[in-house]
Amino acid sequence: KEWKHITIATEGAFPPWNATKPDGSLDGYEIDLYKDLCKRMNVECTMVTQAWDGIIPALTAGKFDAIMAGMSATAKREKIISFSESYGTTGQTFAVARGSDLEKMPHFGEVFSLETELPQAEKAIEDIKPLLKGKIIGVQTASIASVFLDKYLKGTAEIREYKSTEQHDLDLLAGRVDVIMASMGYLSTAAAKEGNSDMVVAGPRFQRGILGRGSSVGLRKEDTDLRDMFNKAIAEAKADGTIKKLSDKWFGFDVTPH
Amino acid sequence: MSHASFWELMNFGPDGWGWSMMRAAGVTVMVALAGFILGGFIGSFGAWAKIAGNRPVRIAADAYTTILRGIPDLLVIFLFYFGGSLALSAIYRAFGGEGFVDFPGFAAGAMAIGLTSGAQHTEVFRGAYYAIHDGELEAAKAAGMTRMMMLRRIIMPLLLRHALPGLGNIWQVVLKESALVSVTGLIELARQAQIGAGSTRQPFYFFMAAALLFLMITFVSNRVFRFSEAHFSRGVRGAR
Amino acid sequence: MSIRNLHKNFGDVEVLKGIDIDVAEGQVVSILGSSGSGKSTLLRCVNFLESPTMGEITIAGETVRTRPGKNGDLEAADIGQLNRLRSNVGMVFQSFNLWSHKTVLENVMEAPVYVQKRPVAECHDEACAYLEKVGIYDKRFSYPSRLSGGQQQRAAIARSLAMHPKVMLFDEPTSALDPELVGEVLRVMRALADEGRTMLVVTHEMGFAREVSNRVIFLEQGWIEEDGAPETVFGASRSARFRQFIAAQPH
Amino acid sequence: MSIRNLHKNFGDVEVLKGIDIDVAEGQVVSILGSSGSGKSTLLRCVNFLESPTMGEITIAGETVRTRPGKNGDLEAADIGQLNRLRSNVGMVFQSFNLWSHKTVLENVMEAPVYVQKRPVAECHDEACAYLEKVGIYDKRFSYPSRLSGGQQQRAAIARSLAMHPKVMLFDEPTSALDPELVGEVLRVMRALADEGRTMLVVTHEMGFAREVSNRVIFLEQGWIEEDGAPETVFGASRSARFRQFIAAQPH
Amino acid sequence: MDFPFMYEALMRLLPGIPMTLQLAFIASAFGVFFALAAALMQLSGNVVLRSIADFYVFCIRGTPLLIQIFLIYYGMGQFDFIRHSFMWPILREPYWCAIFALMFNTGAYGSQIVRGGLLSVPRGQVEAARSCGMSQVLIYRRIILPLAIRQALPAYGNEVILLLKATSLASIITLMEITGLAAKMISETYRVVEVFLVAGSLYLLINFILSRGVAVLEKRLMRHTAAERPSSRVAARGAA
Ligand SMILES: Nc1ncnc2c1ncn2[C@@H]1O[C@H](COP(=O)(O)OP(=O)(O)OP(=O)(O)O)[C@@H](O)[C@H]1O
Ligand SMILES: Nc1ncnc2c1ncn2[C@@H]1O[C@H](COP(=O)(O)OP(=O)(O)OP(=O)(O)O)[C@@H](O)[C@H]1O
Ligand SMILES: [Mg+2]
Ligand SMILES: [Mg+2]
Repeated sequence: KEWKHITIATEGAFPPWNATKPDGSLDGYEIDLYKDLCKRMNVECTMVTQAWDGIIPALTAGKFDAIMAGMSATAKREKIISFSESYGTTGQTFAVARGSDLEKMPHFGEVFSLETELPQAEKAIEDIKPLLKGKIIGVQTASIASVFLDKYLKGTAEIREYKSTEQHDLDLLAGRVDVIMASMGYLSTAAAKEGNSDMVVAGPRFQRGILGRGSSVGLRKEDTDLRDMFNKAIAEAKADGTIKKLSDKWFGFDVTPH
Repeated sequence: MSHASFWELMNFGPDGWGWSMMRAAGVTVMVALAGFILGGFIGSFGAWAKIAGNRPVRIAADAYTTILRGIPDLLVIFLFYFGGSLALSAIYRAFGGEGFVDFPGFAAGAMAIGLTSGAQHTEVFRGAYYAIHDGELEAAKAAGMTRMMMLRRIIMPLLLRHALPGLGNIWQVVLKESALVSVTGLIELARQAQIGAGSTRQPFYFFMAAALLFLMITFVSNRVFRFSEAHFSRGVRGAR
Repeated sequence: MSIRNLHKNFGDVEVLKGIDIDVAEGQVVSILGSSGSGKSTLLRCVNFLESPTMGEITIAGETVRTRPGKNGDLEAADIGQLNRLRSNVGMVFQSFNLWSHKTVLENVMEAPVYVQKRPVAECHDEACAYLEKVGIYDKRFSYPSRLSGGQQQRAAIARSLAMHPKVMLFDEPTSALDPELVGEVLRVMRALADEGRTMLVVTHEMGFAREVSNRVIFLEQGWIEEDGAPETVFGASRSARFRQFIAAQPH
Repeated sequence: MSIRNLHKNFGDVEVLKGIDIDVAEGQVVSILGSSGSGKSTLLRCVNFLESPTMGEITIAGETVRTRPGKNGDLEAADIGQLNRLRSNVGMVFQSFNLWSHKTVLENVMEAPVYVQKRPVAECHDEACAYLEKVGIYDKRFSYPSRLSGGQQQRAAIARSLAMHPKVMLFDEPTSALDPELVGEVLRVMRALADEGRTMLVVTHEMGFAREVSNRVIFLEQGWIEEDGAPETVFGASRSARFRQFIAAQPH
Repeated sequence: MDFPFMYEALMRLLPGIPMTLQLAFIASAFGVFFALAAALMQLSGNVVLRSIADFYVFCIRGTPLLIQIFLIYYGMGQFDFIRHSFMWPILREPYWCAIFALMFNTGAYGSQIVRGGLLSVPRGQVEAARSCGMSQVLIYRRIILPLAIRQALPAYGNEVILLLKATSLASIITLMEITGLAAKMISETYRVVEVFLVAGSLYLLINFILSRGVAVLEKRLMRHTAAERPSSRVAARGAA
């Protein structure tokens, strides 16, 4: 099959990856990126929005051809769809209320890979466990952070699942939960938001391994040719620094996966 | 609470979300209206089947209302949206086509709402029919009216009198059920509020704005229903 | 018009136990009987508002075709035929049954305009004439819920007259009326009788039975206990029960 | 019991135009009048089911305290008083108004048990006795919708008797009854009269007016046109209208 | 169809049933009182009471439950004075917030049903009670409520079913009832149709039992109507 025109879906409500402007147009890291990738692949692209809930079923049902919605490539998702190479990873970390004793969680600012540095990462987890004992942790349902919590902190703390990330922010500020866990990219921008000044990023950052390869383009399994096209384009964009440039613009730090 | 004010966010200028929210409210009304009308047709047929149908027809109608009132509406919408596309694609391929056929979100939503509200319409119409005074039907029969004529001249007006409050309730439900249609990618009011909430991280203002718009729609529709109720209740001496 | 071997059960209770009546055209039949003896049920069976358990009804020479219904009672086999016959049969209910969403005038015009499809103007004039005749012309724009009992009854009478039915069934048409109106209504009915219309009248007015009708039927516990010309019946009834019944009259 | 200067308007229409009646204890008053003359409205005003526009009602020596209501009509100022008085006033409605969710027996026992709080066993026996008296004892477990017109009327009469009211208001209590039952019910009423109970009876039965009541009132267009002992009124009425009214009787 | 998977889904969703039932039954048990109170206030002559009830019903019926739950749960958490009040230990819990929201909701919808039932009581029967000297309270207890309940029962049964389905929204405030568990499973497996079919069947089963219960009750209470007798409605069928 020859790809002349592809439709890409995004959520449109997950800044800085993707967001909607008041006039309804889209904006964000992935919006800039897909234009660049499509130019490299030499195809015409349209971007549509789709609620997160139905985004994977809609892809398999043929509503569109690709997903770029800050979606991490995880083993579970890969059972259903396939993913391109990653175009961004920020790692997962914690946020707490300003002034709480959890603010001083050890290993702040350190990044652990659950693939290559597993022993160090597990040690770090052991270090923060006593602090989290009996606390309530908020996390988005079925996000990679929730997979992490299920594996390492279940039993230590109570885990509460939210439908969307801004909801656990609210409960953190209201004092219903003590800690939240989400991606660094998300939390750093959320904490910077006016009104969220009582929220601070804390503790170590984790990535890879069960946290997946980072955000990637989701595709139907049978469209291997399309995946190859995306992989090629992403590799080019990494190589010539486009990804770094765009991530500096949107995140304020480099999210280029290595 | 956060610091950008409500009106700053919801204004109608280029940086305001006013127009987007209004447009979404329009979509909500359109989907709800299409679903409600479809449901009305299904409901009249269902009520007829339950009241006057023979045994198999009645059982079918009973099964329809039991199932559709019993399962969450979201499931129906999902089945239409995803199932509909798959089915259409399968048909399309069977005729030699290639790739996917889309089942538009609006149609899926309206049909799903129509199908679920049809079950409620059925019950409302049936209840209203039984509220009609036996004697008034007998008088019509004794005058030799045919079924159709009785339906048009006596049953319908009396039925609407009893059914209107119930229909008002269904309309309210349908209006808000349209919020579920967002899974089909349709940007109606609730989805627009979520998008806005996510994009600006100001969930409150957006949900407040959505609530206010819903209330405005309700206000207008209440007027319409009250007016029609007054019209169809002529001849009733006010109870107490 | 004729009724043959009419039976009607309500559950276990047999309310009508085999009624046979032949009514010649133009005959006015009074049906007397104590309360609960099945008079209303008999009239209601005639135009199949109540499904008879057994029996045969013939109206204007045509026998209503029936078939056994679900619960053992008969039901009309041919709805078209039934509707045609019904539109030739006027009925005044014991409980009036006016259409509550229509004004008095609309109630009276409904069947002539929509069932018989006669010109509206003609129906309107005629309806007004009938309302005038029963004395509620000034209430023609009122809804039934605003009428006194007697006014409702008169509206119901006007409604049935407006159809020019060949056969008329009256269920206690003067129960809610004062003596003056009773006289008035009975005069109207006598006029109809003179026009040759067939009538079955359930009544407690001995005066009517005696003077207007040319046949009296006395119903007792689902049987016809007495049947004959008023002079014979009132004069020298064979039935002891009937003599007791009329002897009880308070005047 | 007395009624003073009673007015009642329905919108613009003045239905009662100043009614004054004094009824001595034990008096039986027949109210005659043509259909729509305001008889039912008069009875309904007596126990404030309809709010009078103006006037004063006294029952058993106690005047109902009133105050102006929202729409200009009077309303009772003291609900407790009104309820007490009402429980001394029995009413039989023109349209019966039986409680449809209760059997006949339950209908009759309701007020004695729940309003007057008398022992249930006593109420039950008495209710059965009254039902026997009006001849529907065998229907005591039926719901009203299963009764013939006359049976419903008799149930309504039994219901009002069961309260032992001091004053009784009857709105055409025999309209749906056959002559035999009319005789029966009138006998019951005569017995009540003999017990010294005060009664206001709207009726079209001249027999009753003449023989049972000791006072006859003729209502015409919202006015009292004639008021006096039956002999006087029927014998030599001053009112031409009334003479015409009774002359119309068909027997 | 993948039956092993559906069995797995069933096993994972079953633990959600107690939560679903608790939410529905506690909320409807309290909601009845709201409904009755609001209906009586609306029918009372008092302008203040009526306006309060009207406003309550208008706001609740006019906005989606989703938005109400959201505003109650996240909205109340926004204000310091609530967070420092004695209510906070209760409002802090998503469970009670969900019950409050569902209760307000069913109270508003229920009030319309109750009101319709109250208005359907024939005027004459109330007058008969008045003329016996019954006090207003006694009239309500002995005549109006029994008749109104009979009239409103089918619609109220319907409302309980709707409420049961509405509990599915409690998942947005972290409660793991049937839908919450289903959503979790879907976002792990992305097999929407299968999981929802299982969830739907569970709701259907619960609602089926519920509606049979209501039907049995209705039959018992409706002994007094003529409709049960064979003839009249069968005859009506001929014409409807
Ligand atoms: N739907 C019903 N179910 C059971 N029994 C009924 C039903 N309708 C009437 N009956 C019974 O059938 C008998 C005859 O009723 P019907 O109404 O024909 O009497 P009627 O002769 O018209 O009396 P009335 O002069 O009092 O009106 C009565 O005993 C009544 O209780
Ligand atoms: N709710 C109402 N609104 C307007 N007019 C009414 C209302 N109720 C009664 N009327 C009118 O008041 C007049 C008197 O009615 P009422 O019922 O007292 O008559 P009545 O003397 O009892 O007659 P009948 O013997 O026919 O029962 C009638 O003309 C009637 O149309
Ligand atoms: Mg009868
Ligand atoms: Mg009257």
